[in-house]
Amino acid sequence: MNGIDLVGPQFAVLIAAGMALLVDALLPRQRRFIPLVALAGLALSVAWTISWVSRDDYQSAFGGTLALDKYAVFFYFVFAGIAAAVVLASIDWVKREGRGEAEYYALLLVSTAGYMFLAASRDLITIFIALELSSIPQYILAGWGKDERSSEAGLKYLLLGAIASAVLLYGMALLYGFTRTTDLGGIADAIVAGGSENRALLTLAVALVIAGFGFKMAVVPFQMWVPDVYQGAPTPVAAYLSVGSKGAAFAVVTRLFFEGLGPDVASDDWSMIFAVVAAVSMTFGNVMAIVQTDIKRLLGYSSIAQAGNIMVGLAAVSVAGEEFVLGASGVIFFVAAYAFTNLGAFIAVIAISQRIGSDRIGDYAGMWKRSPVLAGALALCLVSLTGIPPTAGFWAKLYVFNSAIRADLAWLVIVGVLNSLVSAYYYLGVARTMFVAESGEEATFRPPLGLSISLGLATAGVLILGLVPGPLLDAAHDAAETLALVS
Amino acid sequence: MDGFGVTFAFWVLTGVTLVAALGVLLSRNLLHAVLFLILTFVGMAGYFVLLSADFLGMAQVLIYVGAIAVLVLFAVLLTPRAGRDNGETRMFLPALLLCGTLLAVILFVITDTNWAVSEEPATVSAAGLGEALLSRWVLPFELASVLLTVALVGSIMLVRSREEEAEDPR
Amino acid sequence: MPFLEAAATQSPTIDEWLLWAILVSPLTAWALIVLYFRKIPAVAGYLAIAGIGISCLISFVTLFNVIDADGAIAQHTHEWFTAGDVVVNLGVRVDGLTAVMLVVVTSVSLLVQIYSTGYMAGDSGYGRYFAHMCLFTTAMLGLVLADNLFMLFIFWELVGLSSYLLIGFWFHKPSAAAAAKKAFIVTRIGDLGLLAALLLIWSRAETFDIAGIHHWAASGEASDKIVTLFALGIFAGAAGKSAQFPLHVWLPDAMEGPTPVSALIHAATMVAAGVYLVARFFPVFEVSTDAREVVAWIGAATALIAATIALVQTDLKRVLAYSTVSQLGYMMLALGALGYVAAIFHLFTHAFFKALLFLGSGSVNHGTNTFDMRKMGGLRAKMPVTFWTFVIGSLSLAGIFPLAGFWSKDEILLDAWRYDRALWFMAATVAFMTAFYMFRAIFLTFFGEYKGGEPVDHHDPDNHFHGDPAHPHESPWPMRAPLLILAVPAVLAGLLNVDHDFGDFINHALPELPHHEGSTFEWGIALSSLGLALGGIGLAWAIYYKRWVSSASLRELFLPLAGLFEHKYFLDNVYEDIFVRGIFHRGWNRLLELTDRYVIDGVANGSGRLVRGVSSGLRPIQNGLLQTYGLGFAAGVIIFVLAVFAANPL
Amino acid sequence: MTPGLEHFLTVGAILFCLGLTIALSKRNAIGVLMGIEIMLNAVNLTLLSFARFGVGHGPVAGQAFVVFIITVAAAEAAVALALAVSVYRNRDTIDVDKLNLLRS
Amino acid sequence: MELTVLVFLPAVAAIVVLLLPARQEHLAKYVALAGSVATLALSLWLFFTFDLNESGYQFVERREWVDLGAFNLQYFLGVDGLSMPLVVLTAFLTTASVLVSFSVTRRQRLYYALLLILSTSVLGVFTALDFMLFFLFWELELFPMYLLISIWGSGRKEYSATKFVLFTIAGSAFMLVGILVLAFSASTFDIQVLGQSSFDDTVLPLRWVFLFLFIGFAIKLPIVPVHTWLPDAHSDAPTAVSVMLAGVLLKMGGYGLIRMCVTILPGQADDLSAWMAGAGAVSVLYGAFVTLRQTDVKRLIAYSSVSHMGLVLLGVGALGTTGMVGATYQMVAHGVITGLLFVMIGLIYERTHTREIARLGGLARQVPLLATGFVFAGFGSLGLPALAGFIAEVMVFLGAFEQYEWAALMAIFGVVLSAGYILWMLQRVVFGPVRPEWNSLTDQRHWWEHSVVLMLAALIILLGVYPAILTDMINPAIDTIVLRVGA
Repeated sequence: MNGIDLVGPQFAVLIAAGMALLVDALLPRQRRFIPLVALAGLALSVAWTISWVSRDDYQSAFGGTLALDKYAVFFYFVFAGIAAAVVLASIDWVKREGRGEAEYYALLLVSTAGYMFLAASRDLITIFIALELSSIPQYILAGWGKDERSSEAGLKYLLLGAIASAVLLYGMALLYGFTRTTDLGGIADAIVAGGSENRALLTLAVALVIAGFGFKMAVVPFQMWVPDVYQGAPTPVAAYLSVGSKGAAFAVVTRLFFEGLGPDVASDDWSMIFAVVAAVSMTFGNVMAIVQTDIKRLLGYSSIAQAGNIMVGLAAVSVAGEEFVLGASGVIFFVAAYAFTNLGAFIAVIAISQRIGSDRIGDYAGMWKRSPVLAGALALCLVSLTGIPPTAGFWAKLYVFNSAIRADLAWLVIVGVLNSLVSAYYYLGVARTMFVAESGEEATFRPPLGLSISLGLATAGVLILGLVPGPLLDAAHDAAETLALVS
Repeated sequence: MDGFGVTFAFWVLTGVTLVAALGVLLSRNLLHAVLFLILTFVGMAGYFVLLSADFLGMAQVLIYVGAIAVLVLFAVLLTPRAGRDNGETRMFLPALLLCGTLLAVILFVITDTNWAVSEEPATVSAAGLGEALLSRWVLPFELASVLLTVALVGSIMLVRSREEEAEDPR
Repeated sequence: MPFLEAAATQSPTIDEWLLWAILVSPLTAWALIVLYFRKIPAVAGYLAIAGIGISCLISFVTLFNVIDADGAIAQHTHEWFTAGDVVVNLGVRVDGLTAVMLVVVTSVSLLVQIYSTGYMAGDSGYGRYFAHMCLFTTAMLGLVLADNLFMLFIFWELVGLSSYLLIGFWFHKPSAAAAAKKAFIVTRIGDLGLLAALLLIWSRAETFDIAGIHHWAASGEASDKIVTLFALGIFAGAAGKSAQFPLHVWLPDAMEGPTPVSALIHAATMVAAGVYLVARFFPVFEVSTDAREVVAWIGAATALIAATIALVQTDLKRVLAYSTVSQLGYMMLALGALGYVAAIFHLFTHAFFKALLFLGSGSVNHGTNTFDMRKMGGLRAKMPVTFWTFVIGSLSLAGIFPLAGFWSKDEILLDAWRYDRALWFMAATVAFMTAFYMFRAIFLTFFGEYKGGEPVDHHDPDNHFHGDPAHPHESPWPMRAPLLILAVPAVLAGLLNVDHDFGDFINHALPELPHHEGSTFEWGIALSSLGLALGGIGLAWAIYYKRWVSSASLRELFLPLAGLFEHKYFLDNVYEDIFVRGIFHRGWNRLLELTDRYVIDGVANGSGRLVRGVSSGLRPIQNGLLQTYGLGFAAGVIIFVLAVFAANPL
Repeated sequence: MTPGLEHFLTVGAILFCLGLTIALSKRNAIGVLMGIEIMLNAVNLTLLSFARFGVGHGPVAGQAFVVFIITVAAAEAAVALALAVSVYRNRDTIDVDKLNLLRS
Repeated sequence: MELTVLVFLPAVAAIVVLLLPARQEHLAKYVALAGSVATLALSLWLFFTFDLNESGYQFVERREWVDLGAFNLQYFLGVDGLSMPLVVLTAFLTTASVLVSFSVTRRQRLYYALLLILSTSVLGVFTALDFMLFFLFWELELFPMYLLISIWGSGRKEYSATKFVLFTIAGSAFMLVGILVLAFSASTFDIQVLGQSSFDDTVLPLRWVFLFLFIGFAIKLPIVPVHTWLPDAHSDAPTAVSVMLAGVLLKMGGYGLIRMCVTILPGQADDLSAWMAGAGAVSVLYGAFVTLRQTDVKRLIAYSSVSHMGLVLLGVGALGTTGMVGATYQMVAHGVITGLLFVMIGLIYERTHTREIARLGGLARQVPLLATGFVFAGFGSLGLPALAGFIAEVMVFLGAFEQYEWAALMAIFGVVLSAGYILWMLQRVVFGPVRPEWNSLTDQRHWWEHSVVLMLAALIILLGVYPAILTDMINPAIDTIVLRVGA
């Protein structure tokens, strides 16, 4: 394996970003192919990752700062998929918006590469850079729209994100101070060597780090930016944020806890904290979502709640012993399932709002008649978000709850399932508006091709995962196991 | 680390930096605040030197004072109608209280911790740092450049005026 | 199951299929009518008559067969289904009691069907009427034939159903619909006891078999308390069907049904089913003195109460209805007083003369379009057959020698005398009143001047009255013939037990012969009762025929009492106004309904509203201001750190 | 008194919290950004303190970290200012307490 | 293989219905009818080939589905004497509801598709032998029900539909916790294995686990005080949905009680049996009392269902063979009887467009056959002998009396009360003088109305006079369960 091979998937994505800019600059007439370039890059990335898998070649590289294990590979697929879907979903919007197309896709791809690095990083510095590599394009993209809401969202997102970064960095600095190394493995060794000394420092450091990532995960109490940014940002970007940055943050935190802190730290203090955070996040997100009238804002709150659900897996991870593989695999399976589901929902929202020019839920009335496919797909995704079979969301919830039960967190599961109840109320509310309410507007429409394809893929994923969750669960399980083996 | 000079320098720097930072907090004029900020950065560079990170001290002056502060100034100038006001929101007092609490917690942790301090001050030469950046952290190093590029590209796109966009042949 | 084996002494004297045929025959008629001939009156009527006729025929065959076997028991049992531990059988049991009941039921039913072809002619529900009648007959026969309590209960309920359908036959009349409902519900209240007894007997004896239960009671295996409870449960069921106080209130209302129905169901058969039931389980009552006391006193009270109410009724059919209640009380009294034979014998005779009386009243109605005696009078000449048969029935009921009623009533009085003088005194009072109110009715109806009847309302689409109420005339032959036929047993049936033939015959239905002496004739009792009856007739003659005393002034004299009687002791008011409407509908049920709506559902909806409220309440937090968000973030960090410190003290 | 690790850390902590206070209380978006920059500087100070007083091979890591933080800070500042300008064009203000189109 | 075909036959029919072109929409009903009749035929074939001497599961199908060691799901179908009658009942009532839906004119394709999917989910519940598969089917029923009520319903249909879903989800939420805990303890979701294992308190005390499962089933059954969704759902649902709801959906609760609660946790069932019996008896009485106050025919029947389903709980709570056989019988009997009642109300409603008791009256004169059917069903409902309900009621009473005399004695008062409300309703709706507004009603009937009424009536009589057809089947299954309780 040579150097390029080690970062091949990311490299392909970055090259595609560069190509996009190049095409824009050199072949302005061929601009319409830019999305295809992006997709090609992503395809290449996936192909590359597959070649790893087929070679069964997993290793750690760059002096141990990058772990090319099944865990990372799993997320490579997830992020590449997310990016591809968002690219497809963006085509029409970007064209209409008229701001640099190439730059848009380039930013998107760079951010995706950042996610990929995040999933694989085993060094605080690499983690930090990868995080910023993924975040800064997001800030820009959030402000990409020309309306005032978009720039407001971008600025808010950036300033708050920067504060979060600073807090994260302070935590990392303290962690570094505690262990004098930035290598996750080294940190783990140092913690083990240090025994129970200086627990306060470690706690503070970890708390700050978690807070920093908590911002990206969008868990309470670091969630406040979420609804505003989702509402203000261009919808394709919001879709991207909702699944990408959350997934990446969970990916890195899970790895951090496994490889950097080890089960000792985790099980002692953090299981309960994560559990409480999970419970509060779900509850807050769901309760707040109930009174929302803007679909994007509703999805924002729902994503807070979903973050809480994923967090349940994290709480279970924190428990030492054989069971924690379940928790970790729960987290990553959830991220994947959530990616399909939420993307599907957002893509449907993009398609609908492009047509009706509104994000108000009330304007979705009669959607069943106007576009049965869109309404059906959105409803399916909402059902999946609620966690009702036969959808991906059901298995995801089931799986993390299962791991929580095994981690002796029955109360958390009860909170979780009660939250599903609350969430059903507003998710069904949207479905009801589309299917039951009547509207004066009757004209039917079809979504454009790119949206159709990505929507088709997302909903197919939701359904297929709902019916045959086995393979992906297996993969998630394997991926989590490699984490465990490393530690 | 010993010697009066070091101690003196430390306290002077501390005085200057904290006062400057306070100045940023308290000054009502945005331009003044920028100046205080620059002073803070300079103080910070002093600390770096004091901490045997000469190269980083240089970099600090170069990048923060030379680039970031200027950038901020530009921004201030680019937004003329936004005023020069650097006042506080109503959230000042709560913010102060919160941050005070946070400080208390951090200070408690700092004093509570039994720091393992090496006898010999560790020094890192600029060459050593460069080597590290090009070996172990070569990947982040490369990514940082990508990051800067992207930030530039993105920023340019964001600030392009509508007229520019209209002129754009696309 | 030890009891079942003990009961396996069968004397196969009659083919089993014949016994089942008794049941199947009217059932087939029912099914045919319902499925095919609902709309074809002629066929429906004759089909019913044929079905019941066949039953009647076989019943007589059975009777003679059992007589040949000297009242021995024949039982044929088949497993119906098993549910868990419970094995439920279907079987027929024939003994003296059964045979007598079969004959009574089928013969009266047959006559009533014949009568009905005349009485119901032209009614739009003619087919339906006969279908219901067949169903009723089937159910009643099933009840009689059943060899176990479970099966008995099933037919018991079916009898209730057919009674409901027949009372409510003219469903468009609100009063009929209400009466039907009332009858069903009130009897069902009694059935609760029967159901409880059913549960009790299974849990204690693991059998439903009648013979098994007899043995269980006699074996002394169960405590007195259990036996008493079981007996009381049985009696509760009986009290519902047989209209015993305080569940008698449905029977008078049941007169809303067509008169032949009243004759068959609410005089001769169904209401006697309660008496039959207690008799069927008589061995149990023999064991339990307490239960028997209850039966006796309830019976006596019923007899007295109903008789007093009958004194003041103005509706001919209601006089008969209360009379029926009263006579049923008599029978119960007899059972309680160990007069098993007397009770069944009275049931037997009563079935004939009461059916006769009801049919007679129907005949009167056929002529006058009313049952209100104040609108009748002088019908003696216009409807001679009706008049004479009615008089015969009344004499028999009043207990005038040597008519059937005299013998059976006399036996009851004798048993009461032997058992408890107070009971005898009550019974004797009732005997006096019975004679009085029956002849009051006769004098009002058939003597004096005709007062014109009830004019026909030609606008009522449901009125099928033919002829002219102003000029009543004798009923057609299909109606007259049953009257004449029934008059025969009303006169002669009493002679059957003069030599205790009847008693011996039905005594064999019991596992062992009664411990007490059978009833014998006693001149003192006989003469005194005869005297009382004659006195009653005389008084009625004096008041309503000779009018020596005006009935109005008599009423003045006994005003509070008369008022009480006229208002039926206010029982209906207590039940309906206070219990049903007041305590339940407006009180308890409403309370629960409101609880349901505002408390239970309120909690559900309230929690939804609460969540929404919290949601709205929390909205200001997300005020869109960066500083707020930043503060929230910072606060989160601090809470986080402090929480970890708190969770894991340093 | 010779400044030790704790001293530097304390200064770092104070600066961090000051920066946070600024970031949380300034009305002007650029003011907020300045607070953030101070926070990042405080982090740098902390990292370098650890590097300076470090053991083992750690010191290089601390300094390398600072290099990256400085870089990222620059990039963040650039983007932030671009966004601020963008907001300014739309709204004629960059007062963050007026940026509340998106709420509840 | 038979069971798979049986379960998914309606779903296949649903897909066919959905694929019909819009112009052929009128064919939807015939396709649906064909599908449901085929299902019925298959279920009857299974019913009559069922080996009565075999107490275990029959027609078993078992495939690995998800195999992750600790998280092991199977596709495992089978029926025993407990579920077989319910399967037939479901197929039967599906056919009936398709028939009564023939008068539906709005959005027929979606309507029939949803109805058929509902059928699949219920069949799945009754045949699934993997607890997770069971749960999957259990949840699957939500969405079709929701849409069926909220689109084709009347009155406050959206409120009712939402209420239905939320209550069910609340119950299944608790159930899920229970399932997960059980699966954790036994390392499998296999009901057969769970039904033979013994458990210890693990993450939750077993009593809680039992209660959680119980809550899920009790809400579905429904038991006072978690019953309030039922009257609302019923009164606002279209006829066919009411038929399905009362006829089979409620039975899922009773089935679950026996199959899961009692079989898997017999010890806890034994501990709490007095409470169950008491709750059952209270439900019987409470339901009956509240029924007496209802002014809407459908609400009245709905409350009567609460009362009747209380009997099921009473029978189960007695924990004896008789009681549980009675409970099972009651489920079937109530299914057909209440099914018929709702059919009749539906037919009446179609003609009069009101369900207000006060506005109806004298219908026996105008529509004698409908009235006859109504009266017949009413008598079935009040437990008249020779009709299906009687056997069930008496068996429940017998079973309960052996165990808890007080509970049985309480419950038998329901017999009088049911006579009260049914007869009172009949008196006001069917009997009495004709109200002038109904003078124009005619007794015209369609063939489908005829056939559905005759079908159900015949079944009611058959079950009333030949109970052995079911009891012979139910007995062995219940015997094995009771043996386990006794052990």
